[in-house]
Amino acid sequence: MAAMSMVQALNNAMDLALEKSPRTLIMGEDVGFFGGVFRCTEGLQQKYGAHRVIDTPIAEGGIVGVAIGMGVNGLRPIVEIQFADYFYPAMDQIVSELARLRYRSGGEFWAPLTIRMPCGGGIYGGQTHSQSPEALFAHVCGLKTVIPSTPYDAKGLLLASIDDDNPLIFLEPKRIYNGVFDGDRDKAATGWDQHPAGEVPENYYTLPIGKANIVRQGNDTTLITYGTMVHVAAAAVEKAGLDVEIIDIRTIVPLDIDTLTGSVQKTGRCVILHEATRTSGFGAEISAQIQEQCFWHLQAPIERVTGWDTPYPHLFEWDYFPGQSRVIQALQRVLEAG
Amino acid sequence: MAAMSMVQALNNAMDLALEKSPRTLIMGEDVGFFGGVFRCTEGLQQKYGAHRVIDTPIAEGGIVGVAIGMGVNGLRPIVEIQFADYFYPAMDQIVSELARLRYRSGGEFWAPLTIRMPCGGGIYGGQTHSQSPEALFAHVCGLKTVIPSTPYDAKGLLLASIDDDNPLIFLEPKRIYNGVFDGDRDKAATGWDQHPAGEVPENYYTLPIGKANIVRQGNDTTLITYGTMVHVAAAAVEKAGLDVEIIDIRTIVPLDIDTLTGSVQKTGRCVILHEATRTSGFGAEISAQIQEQCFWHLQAPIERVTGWDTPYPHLFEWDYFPGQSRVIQALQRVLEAG
Amino acid sequence: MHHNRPETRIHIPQSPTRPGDKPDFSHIKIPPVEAGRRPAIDTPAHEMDDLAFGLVRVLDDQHQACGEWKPHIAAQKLRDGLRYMLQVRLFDDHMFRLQRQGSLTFYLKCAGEEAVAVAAAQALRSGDMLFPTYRQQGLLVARGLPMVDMMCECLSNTHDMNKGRQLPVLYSWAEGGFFTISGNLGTQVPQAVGWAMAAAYKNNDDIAATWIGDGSTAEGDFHYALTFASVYKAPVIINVVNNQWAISTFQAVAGGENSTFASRGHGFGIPGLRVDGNDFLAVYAATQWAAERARAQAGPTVIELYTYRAEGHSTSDDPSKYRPSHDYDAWPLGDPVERLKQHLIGLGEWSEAQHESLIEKIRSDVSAAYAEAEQYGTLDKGPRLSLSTMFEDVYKDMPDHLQKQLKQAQEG
Amino acid sequence: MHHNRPETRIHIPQSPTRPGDKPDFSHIKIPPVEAGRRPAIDTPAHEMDDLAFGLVRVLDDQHQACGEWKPHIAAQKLRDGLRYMLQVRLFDDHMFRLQRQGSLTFYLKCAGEEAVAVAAAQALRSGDMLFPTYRQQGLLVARGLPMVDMMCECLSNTHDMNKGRQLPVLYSWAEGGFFTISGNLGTQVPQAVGWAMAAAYKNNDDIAATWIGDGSTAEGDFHYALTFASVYKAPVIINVVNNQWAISTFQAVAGGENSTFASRGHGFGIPGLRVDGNDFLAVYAATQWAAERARAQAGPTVIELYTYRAEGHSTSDDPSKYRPSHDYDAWPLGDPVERLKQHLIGLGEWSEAQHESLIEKIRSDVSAAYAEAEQYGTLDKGPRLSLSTMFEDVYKDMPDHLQKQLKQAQEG
Ligand SMILES: Cc1ncc(C[n+]2csc(CCOP(=O)(O)OP(=O)(O)O)c2C)c(N)n1
Ligand SMILES: Cc1ncc(C[n+]2csc(CCOP(=O)(O)OP(=O)(O)O)c2C)c(N)n1
Ligand SMILES: [Mg+2]
Ligand SMILES: [Mg+2]
Repeated sequence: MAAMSMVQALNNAMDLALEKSPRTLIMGEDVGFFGGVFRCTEGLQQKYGAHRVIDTPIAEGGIVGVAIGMGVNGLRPIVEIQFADYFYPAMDQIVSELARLRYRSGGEFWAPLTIRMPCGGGIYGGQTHSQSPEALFAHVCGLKTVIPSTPYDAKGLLLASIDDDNPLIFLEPKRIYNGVFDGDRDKAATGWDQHPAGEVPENYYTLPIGKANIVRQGNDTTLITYGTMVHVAAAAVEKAGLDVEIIDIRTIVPLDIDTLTGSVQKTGRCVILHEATRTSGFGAEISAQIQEQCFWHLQAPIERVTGWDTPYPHLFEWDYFPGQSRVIQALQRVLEAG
Repeated sequence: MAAMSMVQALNNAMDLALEKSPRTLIMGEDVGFFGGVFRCTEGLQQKYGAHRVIDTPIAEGGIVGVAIGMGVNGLRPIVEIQFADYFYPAMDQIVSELARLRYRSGGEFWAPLTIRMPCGGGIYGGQTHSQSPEALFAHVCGLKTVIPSTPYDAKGLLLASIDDDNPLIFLEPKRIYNGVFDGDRDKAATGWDQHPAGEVPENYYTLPIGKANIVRQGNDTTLITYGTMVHVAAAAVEKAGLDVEIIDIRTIVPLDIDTLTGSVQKTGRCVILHEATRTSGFGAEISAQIQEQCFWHLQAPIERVTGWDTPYPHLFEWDYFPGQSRVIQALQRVLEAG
Repeated sequence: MHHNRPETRIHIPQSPTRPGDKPDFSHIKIPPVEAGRRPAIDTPAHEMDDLAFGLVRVLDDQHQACGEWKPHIAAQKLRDGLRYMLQVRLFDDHMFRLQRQGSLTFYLKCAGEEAVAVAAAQALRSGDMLFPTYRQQGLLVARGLPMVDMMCECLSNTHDMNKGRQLPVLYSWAEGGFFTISGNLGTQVPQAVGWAMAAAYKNNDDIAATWIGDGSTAEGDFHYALTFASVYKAPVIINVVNNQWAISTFQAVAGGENSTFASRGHGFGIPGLRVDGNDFLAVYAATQWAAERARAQAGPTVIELYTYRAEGHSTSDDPSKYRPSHDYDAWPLGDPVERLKQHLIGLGEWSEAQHESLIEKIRSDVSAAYAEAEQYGTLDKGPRLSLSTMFEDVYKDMPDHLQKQLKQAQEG
Repeated sequence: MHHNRPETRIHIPQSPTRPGDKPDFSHIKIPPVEAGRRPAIDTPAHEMDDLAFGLVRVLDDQHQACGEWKPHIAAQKLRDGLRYMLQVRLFDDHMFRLQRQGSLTFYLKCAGEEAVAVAAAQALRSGDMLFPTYRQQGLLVARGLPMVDMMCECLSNTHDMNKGRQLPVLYSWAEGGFFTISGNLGTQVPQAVGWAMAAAYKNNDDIAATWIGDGSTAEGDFHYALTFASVYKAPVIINVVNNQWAISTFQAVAGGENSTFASRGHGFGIPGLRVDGNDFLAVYAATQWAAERARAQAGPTVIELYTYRAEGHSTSDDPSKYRPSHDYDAWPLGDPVERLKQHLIGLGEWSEAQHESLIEKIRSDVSAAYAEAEQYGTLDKGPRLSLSTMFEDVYKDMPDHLQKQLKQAQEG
C-alpha cells in the first residue's frame, strides 16, 4: 500500500497495464514526452517507448478513429482526451463507430478502447474546461461509462476498464485529481494521503464495472451521486448531521440500479446530485428509474441537485457548482416533505 | 387552405421564408438542384437561385461551421442535415459554438441557424437512417429543439424557428413526411389529405415555440409524446377505448412543463412515449420533472414506452418500434396500478 | 430571375450538363498512355507531385497494354479479374431487380466501377486489411465470399453475417479481411490508418487499404486520415473513388474543380496517383506500386480512381432528375469490363464465345445462390433470427438492463 | 530498453532537441530575401506551389527592406506597428506577472509572435472580419481596443465584454470586427469561411481573415475550411501560425515533417505563402497580397507564419519539461520587435532613445490601465456582476426554466 493521489493511482494503473501486455498502448495530446497536461502519464513514455505512449496530433476525431483501427488489429489503446470538453469532434467516431462496431458486424469486429477524459469544474477553467458530459454517453448504447471518486477506485476501475472488451468512457473528476475537495472552496485543500481511499495497493487489482458503492450507510434518505460530488455529499451530510445513505454509483452505464432501489426502498426518500447541467442530465435517468421501481416506497418527491442549465461560467463558478448548502437544503426539503 | 403533406408544408414554409427575406438561405447536401433526398427543398433553387439554395460538400461539421459564420455576418441559414444520424460530425460546432456564442461573447455574437434533420425509424433504414437524437440536444443549453407531428404544425413551427434569433434544431419525423402513420404497418398508409392537420393555410403563419398541444382531451391518464408517436398514441388510445389525454409536446426545449403538469394533476397518471432509446432518452427528463412537480397527485408510477437500448435493427424494426400494443399495455398497467 | 435574387458575387459550382442536355465530357483531358511515368517507390513525395495531375493508364485505345505502368500479370489472373467483374455486375443487376420487385428494402450497384475494387483486391495480399465503403462489393467477390453470403446479408436472414442489423450491402467479413461497412461516410479512413499503424507497431508487413467516395472526402475523417498517415508514415493506401457524383451533386461540389482528389495529400507530403479507374491494368499497377511503397515503409499513398457512376446512386435515387440520361455511354474512359475483355481477346486469351458462356454460367450461379439464400429466410418470410439477436452484441455480454428489455420484448 | 518494448516499425516523430540539449535549428533553411518571387494575384494557384516551400522575406540580415515583396508602407505606419507590438509585449509581461501573483486565474502570452497579428491587422481594412485564436491579442491592440477593456475581460469584472463567462484572454469585440475566441481549437476557421461567403453573397468586398495554430490544423475544422473556401472561392485568408509547438508537442507531431503548413491547401487548389512571421514587413506584404486576391474574387489563400513560441504555452505550462531552455535566443529568424526597431532606426525614422521612452510610456499606461480595471472589480474583490448574468444570454430571452433556476440561485 502507498499513499497516492488520483493522478498517481491512474499513472500506476497505466504503468501496470503497459507492463502486463505489449498490446496495450496510450495515445493522446501531450501524453508522451511531457506526460500529459495533468501528469497522468508522466514517465511512461520514458519507460515503455515513444511507440507505446504516443503523442498525437490535435484531432480528437482522428485519435479515436485511428485507435479504433488499432483496436480492430488487436491492440488495446488507452486514449486520453485532454479535457472532456473536447470530445465533441470525436462524437461521430465514438457513437457511430466505436459503440456500434460489434453490433453492426454481427459480433465480428470490435475495438476495446478505454477513453479517458478529465471532467468537471471547480478549477476556474471556464466553460470549456469544466464540462461533465456523462449523460451524452449514457444515451449511446454500446458504451460503458465509468467515473471514480477516489484514487483506490480510480486504479481498480481503470484496470478493469482496460481489461474490458467493450468500449469504455472513463471520466476523471479533475477537481479531485490531486486532493479531496468537499465543495468548501474556502477550506485548505486536503491531500489524498489524509483520505482512507488514498491508500492504494501497488499491485494489480480491479474493481467491478457496474457496481455502485455505498459510501455511507443511513436510514432517512438516499443521496445518489458520483465523482467529485461524492465528497461534497459526504461533507454536507456530516455538516447537517443527518442520517443519510450516500451511494457513489461509480458506473453510469450499466447502472447498478438494484443497489439504488434497495436503498430507496429502505429510506423512502431520494436526492440525486451531479455537477452536469440539469435538463436531460444523468440525474433524470436515475430519477425516472427509481420512480418507476420504488414508486410505492417513496415518501417524498425525488429531488435533483445539479449544475444550472447554463454553460459553466468563469466568474460564477461557485454559484454554478452545486455545493454543500444546496445539498443540505434539498435533503432537508425531502426529509420534511410528506 | 390546401391539402399538404409534411414535405409540402415544409417546402412551402421555406419558400415563404426565402421570399420574405433575401438574408435567408438554405444549405445542405443535395438540397439544391435536386431538391433534397426527401424533396423538401424541391423547386426552391430553380426559383431563388443557386446561391440561395446551396448544394454543399458532404461535411456536416463544415456546413454548420460555415453557416455559423454566415449567421454572424447577418444571414439566416436554414441547414439541412440529410439524416439526423449524420449530425455527429457537426456536434462540436453545434455544442461548443452555435449553442454558446451568445453566452460566451456577452451577447455580442450569435447565429440564428435553423438546423433541420429527418429523424426516426419505420422506413427500414437500419441503424444509420432511423435515429432520434433529441435527448442529446436537450442536454445542450442554448439550443432550442422542435419536433412537429403534422403538416400544419411543421409549417408554423418551421417559420417560427427561422424567425427565432436562437439556434434551433428542427427534427422532422420522416415516417410521417408523406402520410400519417399510426404504427400499424399492415394498414395501408393514409395520405395527409385525410387528416385535418393536413389542411395547411398557404399564407405565412407561425406557431409558438415552447407550447405543447393537447391533441386529445381525457381524464384517466396523461400520455405525453411527440413526432410520429403522436399518431401511434392516438390510434392506441382509440383502439383501447380509454379516456386518455394525449399531449404532443412539440418543443423539446424549452419544454412546456406547465401544460404537462396541469394534465397530470388532473389525471394522476402518466405514460411517456418516444422512439429514441430508453436510457437517458428525453422521456427520463419529462418523467423526472413530472415526478418532482406532481408527486402528490400521482396515483401510479410514471411509465416510459420507448425504443430499446439497442441500435435500430433492420430486421427487427417492428419489434424495436414502440407500437400500439406496447402503448396500450403501458396505459393499462398505469390505469390498474394503485 | 426572381426579384428576391440579389446581386451576388459568391461562386457556386455547377455541373456542366443537366437533364435534357447532351452529355459532354469535353472538359476531361486524357493524356496518352506513354505520358505516364512510374517513379521508383522511394522517390521523395514532392518529386512526384505531377502524378496527381496526370492519369495512370495502361490500356491504350486499341486495348493493348503499354507504357511504364504496364504490370506483370498472368493471363489467368486477368481472366479471374474479368470473371469477378462480370459476377459483380450480374449480381448487382439481379439484386437491383429484386429490390424493384419488393424483395429487398434497398440495393446499391457499382456499375462502371467494378475494376476499382476487383483489380485492387487482386494486387493486394490476403493478409492486407480492407476498409471499404459501400460501393466495393468487388472486393468481396475477388476475395471469394460466396454470393449466397452476400445475399443473406441483403435479406437480413438467418445466415446474415450481420445478424439482421444492417441495411443491405453494408457487408462485413472478418475472415476475408473486409471491415464492416459503415453507413456514416468517411469513418473507415482513419480506422484504416490505425489498423496500418498497428501492423507497423507489431512489426509485421501487412498493410491496409481503404476506399472513400469523391463526395465523402469533404468529411473531417479524411483529413484525420491524411494527417495521421503522414505523421506516422502508416502503411496504408487511401483510395478516392471519383465517380464524378455524390448522389445528385457533381464532383465540383466536393472540391474537384480547383485541384484533383489525388493531390489532396500533397499538403502532407503524401504522393497521389490519379488513375484511370476503368482500366483494370492501371488500377492493378497503381495499387501494386502503392502497396510496395507501404510495405517498404516508404509511406502512404493516395490513389484517385477516375471513373463514372454509370447508374443511380442507389435504389432510392432517380438520376434523371439531375443529370443527362445515357451519359455513361459518352464517358470517355469506357467500361472496365468491356475494356478488359477486349484486351484479353487481343492477347488471344479470351473469346466472345467464352464470354457469352461465362455470362450464362454466372447468371445461373446468381439465380441458384438466390434460391439458396431465400431458404435461409427473407425479411418477412421463412426462417427468422431469434428476437434475442436484437439485444446481443450491443455489449460483449448482455447487461442486466438489456436482459430485462429482451424479456419485455419477448412478452410482446 | 524495457523488456516489454517490442521490435516495431512504426514511425514516431521526435523533436530534434529536448531539455538539456543545446538549442539546434540547423534543420531550418532560410532562403535569401531576393529568392522570394511575388506573382500577380491572378496567377493560377498551381503555378504558385513553390511559394509554399519558400519563405516570404522583406528584411534582410541588415534589417533593410528589399526584394519583390517589399511593401509600400509609410514610416508612421511602421512606427505604429512597432508601438502596437511593444504594447502587446509589455501588456503580456504585466498580466503574466499578475497571474503569478494570484491576481488572475490564467494568462497566455504571444511573446515572439507579435508581428503575426499586428502587421496583419495593419494590412487589412477595418471592415474585414477577424476570426482569431487565443494568441493574436495583437489584433485587438492594432485595432485600438483600450488595454483596460482587455484587462477587464481577464478579470471577469463588471466591465468585461464577456460578462464574466470566459477564461482570461478569450476576448470578443464585435465593434472592432474581432470574433469571440473559442476555447475549442479550430472551430473559427470554417466560421471565417462562412463569414466571407456571406460577404460575397451580399455582394460586398469585405473579406475575412482567420488564425489557427500549427497544432490545431489537425482538427477536421481546418479541412472543412479548406474545402468550402475552395469550392465557393471564399474571400478569406487562412493564417496558420506555425510557432513550432503545440503545448509540448513539436510541429512534426502536427504533420510538419513531410510538408509545410502553407502547402496544406494545395490539394484544393488554394495557394500557400510561407512567410517569415518575425519579419513585420513580410507579414504585412503577404497579408496585403492575399487580401487583394480575396477582394478581387481570385480566391482564398493559406499563409503559414513561420515563427517561434518564445515562452511557455500559458501560465499552466512548464516548457522546461520538454524543450531546451533559452531556445528562443537561438531562433534563427530573430525577434519581430527588435527587427522592426532596427529597420526603423536604419531608415532614420526611429532611435534608441525614442524606443526607451516609448517603453516607459507604455509601461506606465499598462499600470494605469490595470489600476482602472481593478476598480471595476476582480474575480473576488470589488464590484461584481449581478448573479443574473449567469443565466442571461443562454438564449436571447430567458425561458421559464432558467428564470426559475435564477430564482433558486438567488435564494442560495
Ligand atoms: C456522414 C454522412 N453524411 C451523409 C450521408 C448520406 N449519403 C449517403 S451516400 C452519399 C453520397 C456519397 O457520395 P460519394 O462519397 O461520392 O460516394 P458514391 O456514392 O459516389 O460512391 C450521401 C451524402 C451519410 N451516409 N453519412
Ligand atoms: C478541441 C481542442 N482540443 C484540445 C485542446 C487543448 N489545447 C489547448 S491549446 C493546445 C495546443 C494548440 O497548439 P497550436 O495550435 O500549435 O497553437 P499554439 O498554442 O502554439 O499557439 C491544446 C492541445 C483544445 N483547447 N481544444
Ligand atoms: Mg461519388
Ligand atoms: Mg503552435
